[in-house]
Amino acid sequence: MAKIAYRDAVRDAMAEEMERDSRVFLTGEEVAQYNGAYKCSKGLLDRFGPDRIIDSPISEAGFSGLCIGAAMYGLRPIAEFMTFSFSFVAFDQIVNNAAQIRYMSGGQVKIPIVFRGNSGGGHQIGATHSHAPENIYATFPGLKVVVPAFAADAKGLLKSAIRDDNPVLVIENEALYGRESEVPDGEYLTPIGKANILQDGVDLTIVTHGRSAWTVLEANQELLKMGIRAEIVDLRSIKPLDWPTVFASVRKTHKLVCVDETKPFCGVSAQVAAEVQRACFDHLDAPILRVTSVEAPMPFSSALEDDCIPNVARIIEAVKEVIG
Amino acid sequence: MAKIAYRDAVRDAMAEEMERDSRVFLTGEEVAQYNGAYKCSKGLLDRFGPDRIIDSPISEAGFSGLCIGAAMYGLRPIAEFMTFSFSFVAFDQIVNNAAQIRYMSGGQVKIPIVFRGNSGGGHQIGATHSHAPENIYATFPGLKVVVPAFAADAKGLLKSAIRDDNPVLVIENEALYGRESEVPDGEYLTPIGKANILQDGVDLTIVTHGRSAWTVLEANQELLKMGIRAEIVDLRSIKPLDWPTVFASVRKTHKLVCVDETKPFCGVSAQVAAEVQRACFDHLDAPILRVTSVEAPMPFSSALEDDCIPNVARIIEAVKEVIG
Amino acid sequence: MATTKKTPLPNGAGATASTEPLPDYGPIPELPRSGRLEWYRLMYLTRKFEERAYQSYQTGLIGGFCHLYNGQEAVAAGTLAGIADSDPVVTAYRDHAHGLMRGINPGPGFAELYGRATGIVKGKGGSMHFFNVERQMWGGHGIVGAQSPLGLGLAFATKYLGEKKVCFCYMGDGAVNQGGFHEALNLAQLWKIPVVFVIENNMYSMGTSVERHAAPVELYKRAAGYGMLGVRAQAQDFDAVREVAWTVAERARRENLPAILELMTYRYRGHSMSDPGAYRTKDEVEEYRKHDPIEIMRGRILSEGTAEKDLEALEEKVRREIVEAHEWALASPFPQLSEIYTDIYA
Amino acid sequence: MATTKKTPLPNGAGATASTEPLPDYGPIPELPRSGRLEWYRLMYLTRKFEERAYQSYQTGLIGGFCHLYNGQEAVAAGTLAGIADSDPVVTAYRDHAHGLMRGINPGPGFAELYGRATGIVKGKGGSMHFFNVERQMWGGHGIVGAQSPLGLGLAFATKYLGEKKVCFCYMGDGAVNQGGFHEALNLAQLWKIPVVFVIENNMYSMGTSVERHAAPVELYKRAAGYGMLGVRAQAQDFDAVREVAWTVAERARRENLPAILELMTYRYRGHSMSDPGAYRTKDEVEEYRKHDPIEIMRGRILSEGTAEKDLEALEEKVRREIVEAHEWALASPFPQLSEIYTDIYA
Ligand SMILES: Cc1ncc(C[n+]2csc(CCOP(=O)(O)OP(=O)(O)O)c2C)c(N)n1
Ligand SMILES: Cc1ncc(C[n+]2csc(CCOP(=O)(O)OP(=O)(O)O)c2C)c(N)n1
Ligand SMILES: [Mg+2]
Ligand SMILES: [Mg+2]
Repeated sequence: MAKIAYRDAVRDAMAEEMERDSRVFLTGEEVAQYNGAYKCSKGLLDRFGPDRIIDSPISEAGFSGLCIGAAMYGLRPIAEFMTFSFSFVAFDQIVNNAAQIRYMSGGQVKIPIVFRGNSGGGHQIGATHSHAPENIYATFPGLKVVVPAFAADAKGLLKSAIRDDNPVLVIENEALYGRESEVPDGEYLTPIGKANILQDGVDLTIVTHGRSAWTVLEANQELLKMGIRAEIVDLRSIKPLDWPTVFASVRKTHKLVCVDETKPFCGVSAQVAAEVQRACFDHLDAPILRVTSVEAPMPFSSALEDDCIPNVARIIEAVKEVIG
Repeated sequence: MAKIAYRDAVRDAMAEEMERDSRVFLTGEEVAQYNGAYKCSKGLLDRFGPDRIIDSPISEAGFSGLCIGAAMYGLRPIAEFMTFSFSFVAFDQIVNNAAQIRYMSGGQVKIPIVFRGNSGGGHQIGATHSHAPENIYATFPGLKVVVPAFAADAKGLLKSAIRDDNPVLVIENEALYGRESEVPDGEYLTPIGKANILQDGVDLTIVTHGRSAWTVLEANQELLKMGIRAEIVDLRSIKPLDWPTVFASVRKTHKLVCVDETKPFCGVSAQVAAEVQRACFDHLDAPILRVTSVEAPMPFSSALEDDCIPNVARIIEAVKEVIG
Repeated sequence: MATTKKTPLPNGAGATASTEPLPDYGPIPELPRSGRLEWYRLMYLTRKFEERAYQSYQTGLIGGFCHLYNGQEAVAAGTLAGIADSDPVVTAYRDHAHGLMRGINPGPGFAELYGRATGIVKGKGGSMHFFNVERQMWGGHGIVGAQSPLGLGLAFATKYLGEKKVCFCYMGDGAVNQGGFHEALNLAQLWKIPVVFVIENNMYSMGTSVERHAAPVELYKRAAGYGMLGVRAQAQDFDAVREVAWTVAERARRENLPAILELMTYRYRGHSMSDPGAYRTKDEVEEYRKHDPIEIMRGRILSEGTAEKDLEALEEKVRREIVEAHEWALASPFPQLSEIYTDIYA
Repeated sequence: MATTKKTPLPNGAGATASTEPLPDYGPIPELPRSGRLEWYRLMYLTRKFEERAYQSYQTGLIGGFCHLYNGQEAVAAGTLAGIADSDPVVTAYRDHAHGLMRGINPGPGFAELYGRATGIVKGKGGSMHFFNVERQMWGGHGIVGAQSPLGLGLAFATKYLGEKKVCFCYMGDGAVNQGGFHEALNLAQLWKIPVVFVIENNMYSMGTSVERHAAPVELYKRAAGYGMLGVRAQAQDFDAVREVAWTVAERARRENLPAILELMTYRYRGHSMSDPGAYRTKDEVEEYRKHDPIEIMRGRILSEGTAEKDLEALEEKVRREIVEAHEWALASPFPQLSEIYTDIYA
């Protein structure tokens, strides 16, 4: 186990898979000569050359569609959005073409494509650049959506995504690129669709994912001091979502707080709460609470922004309320 | 009270508001000479002329953005999507520009714009054309989303939307255009943000909206025969959502079934279930059940499609399960 | 409603206009008589298939949209005859011709229209989604213009794999106003992708005539902004279409240079089955029917010495095939409900 | 990394190339000396504002993105001087110049960068969202190209209201590859909307040089596909820019004819503050700095007889204003948390 930065885990995943399979290529803005706007593809141009690491013009719909077409034909493209916020100009390509062509072709076509890039707020880049879109994409059957929080999963999930025969959105987070965490030595894959229990617990379940997983772990330090032992479930995959793990945990702890950076209205937490109340109705001792981004566009000022995404204070408050 | 078709209610709303305010104009594909692909703008070109009823090329991002810019400047555009499925090529314009420019400008700008068009499945027009996107748009702060089910609301909500100083998405439904229902005589507005109780009841609450409201009423005939008296709440507005009405009803009936045509994952029903379990936890006698579109792209064949959107059988099954 | 006078459709051969001179690759490989007859058969088959579809729609056997290609047959036939069978193609929702000409049998074709399990895409796609991937027909796409980056991607993949192919990506005149098409144009020219964007200019985008939706009406000129070759040709004559298609295809294949190929044509029917076509006059339609691509090719073939009775026999066979295919499709089962949940993920 | 040799930036006047001849509206209205001095002052103010912003960024006073306009000042100044104060304008995220030149005081400017309640958009938009609607500056927009249909819409509205205005819609060279821009071009030409798309061609889209992102590199030629006027001009010389801007603006205003105006310029700094600029050489940057728009205008003004000490006094005043504005901004309060929830809905 070595500690590496999340961005290097992303890079390693791409490099290993490109080494393994010549059909894998990467395109997106500034991925080649610039080594990626966030340096996630550092060194890949030198290593794999300009036919496989390709700088794109600012044409998200164009290069997304190109990659979908190439995937139909048998290549295995990785399309990088500089941030997932920019995927919105390619929205139709993703939710209609990538998600549905297999179905509409009666199974004649496979679309092994990865869309990846960072997401989320906290960097003062404003309302247009700070979307956390996993709830939006996960609503579409035909897509898979994973949101790795740690370097190990950033690597293992991305490798799985590249080998998957379906469109997989790998939603990273700018705040995490520089954070280091442990990564297994040697070749491994993290399965898509399996949640990860970050901490066993009995007092309540906290379901989280992405950057919020780190915030939950931070809040957990306080909770432990308060004598509260939470079971912390990092979803990792939003679609498919690992319901058995979530339900089992809630049936054990009888209480649930959901923490994630999507918006409250129809966010991931809404889906989790809706399914858990149905599946675990008799097990729940308290209402499920949700700590999410707030019901506002993301403001620029740091004085405001910190309060707009889940933070330690709001998590602790919710946990206290649930514990009663 | 006269009975008129939903499409005529839409037309009347536009005509009345265009008569009232010269800043209102309509654009979209085939809205002028063709009288609208679904005849919602019948006669408006003759009445208001080509400067105000404007046929657009197939450029949804272009004409949406044009309308947003014009709204910033003080006009009050109505942008018609031939179906809301086609709004996905204009997604960025709607969710970033229409939704957020007011905020990012610190309140300097108002964006009084209406996006309208039909939505939903049931017409064998396939996976790309059958989206029910109200959950997706409602996740974005800055937008308002209404989904009228009946002619009276189609007219009253559209009139309110046109007068509203914010972007309002009026999501209609192809299946409803031809259906007739009663419309008040004379001038009236349906307030945005107010649900409508279609039937008082005590045994359970059914929260629904859009085309599903009709399906619920149909199912209700059966339920009444079975001696089940449901309180049927037609949300009408998805955002803002009339929580007081929903909560009051559930606190009275202690049981809830949500029925709507959005997908299950992070659909409108997920949001309703999540909020109701939180606000009405101690009042709920049974898990909230959801009847939604299925977790699949929309197939073409009528043999499959009818089962993919909420239908009477699935509603009755859910109600029975909740009643226990 | 008054319609402006449209460009006439002479049976001209080759390009009528282009943004730069076409290259000269010498004479186009000759199509043997059997090959020409086969293309005639496919055009005739398409026409008869759609005439039957027209009836089936009116008797309620088909639901949803149904966009007919009547009048445009030489566009698909001529272009497909100008490339190799192994070259990938992709088109919009007006896709019956491309599907049938790329090997979809009328039976699975009708079965698809009728929503049957035996449909070419199992009843899941319908009229707008004719795919036949084993013969390099990649659909059938319903969102206007959204197939243009897909065609680019298919072509990209062939180049990536060193296959020396060209992809023909078809689209309507109305699709030129979708932004994604322009992104595809720039990428194609910048990255030297062997793709040809074939604009089937039937002069209307639904009820909106070209002069009301595009500035200017010469759509091949959109290529100019990208330093790309843009070519316009009349497209009621199979041979003329084939020739110009072959030339731009060879250019793409040999030099990795993309192009726009604007083919001037006309649709006899409404935009879809539900369109009464009030935006154009009966006279206009009749005028264009005089330049029927199937009649033109039929006359040519006869004049080249094929006996009329041989042609009639071929036609009779097609008509029988259509009847049988229709009946086979009608006798086919609807898909099981469990089919809703298959083919979502691989 | 090697960079290809770029077009030199001579101090040429007027258009250097266009898709069709420019109209002749007679001589451009003269700008009185006071007006010229005021534009010089605004360019100088912009430069000093951004030099201060550069420092503030490095000392951590500014978070997020900060895109500087250093080197491009004559683009905004020359174009804005070529239209009326009442003509609407809109731009991308590299918007400080357009904001300051359209009346944003440096105080609220800095306060915005520093995320303060007194910022021009209350600390909610930051560097990328300078709006000053009362002076017809409609932002500051972060999504590349997404402002192009907005500019079209502003122009549409002025025409709808019969105002005889023109809208200048600014964008970077990289933005020409966004599909929405093309949809806007077609709509502008088709509907005769008085909008001018001003391409600020600083030769790089982030780290990607024009020849690596656009085919061909002459971006004004994209207009040709739409039968639209496309004009290219060198843009380090205020007067030259003003003249060509006035001409295309008048054309738009009088005849409702849109245009692309491609202005050749250069940015001295990285794409944003976090960009080290490894994709170009120091030499290249130094070469372009020799054609500094502020130096060029200063020389011109001096040669026209303004006394150097008067100019120095003006400059000194600006520098003091900047210091004071910066300090005022620093002393300003951060917004209250309740501000998160205001300005969402009207
Ligand atoms: C993005 C999008 N907008 C609108 C539509 C609805 N629509 C389907 S076909 C069509 C007209 C297209 O005309 P054209 O491109 O000329 O092709 P043709 O039908 O003439 O073959 C329209 C508006 C759509 N499918 N997709
Ligand atoms: C749709 C979209 N994609 C990507 C980005 C990220 N991005 C911001 S600026 C930029 C480069 C733009 O270059 P150009 O248009 O030349 O303008 P300049 O910065 O040179 O003024 C990129 C890629 C974005 N903001 N929006
Ligand atoms: Mg057409
Ligand atoms: Mg640039």
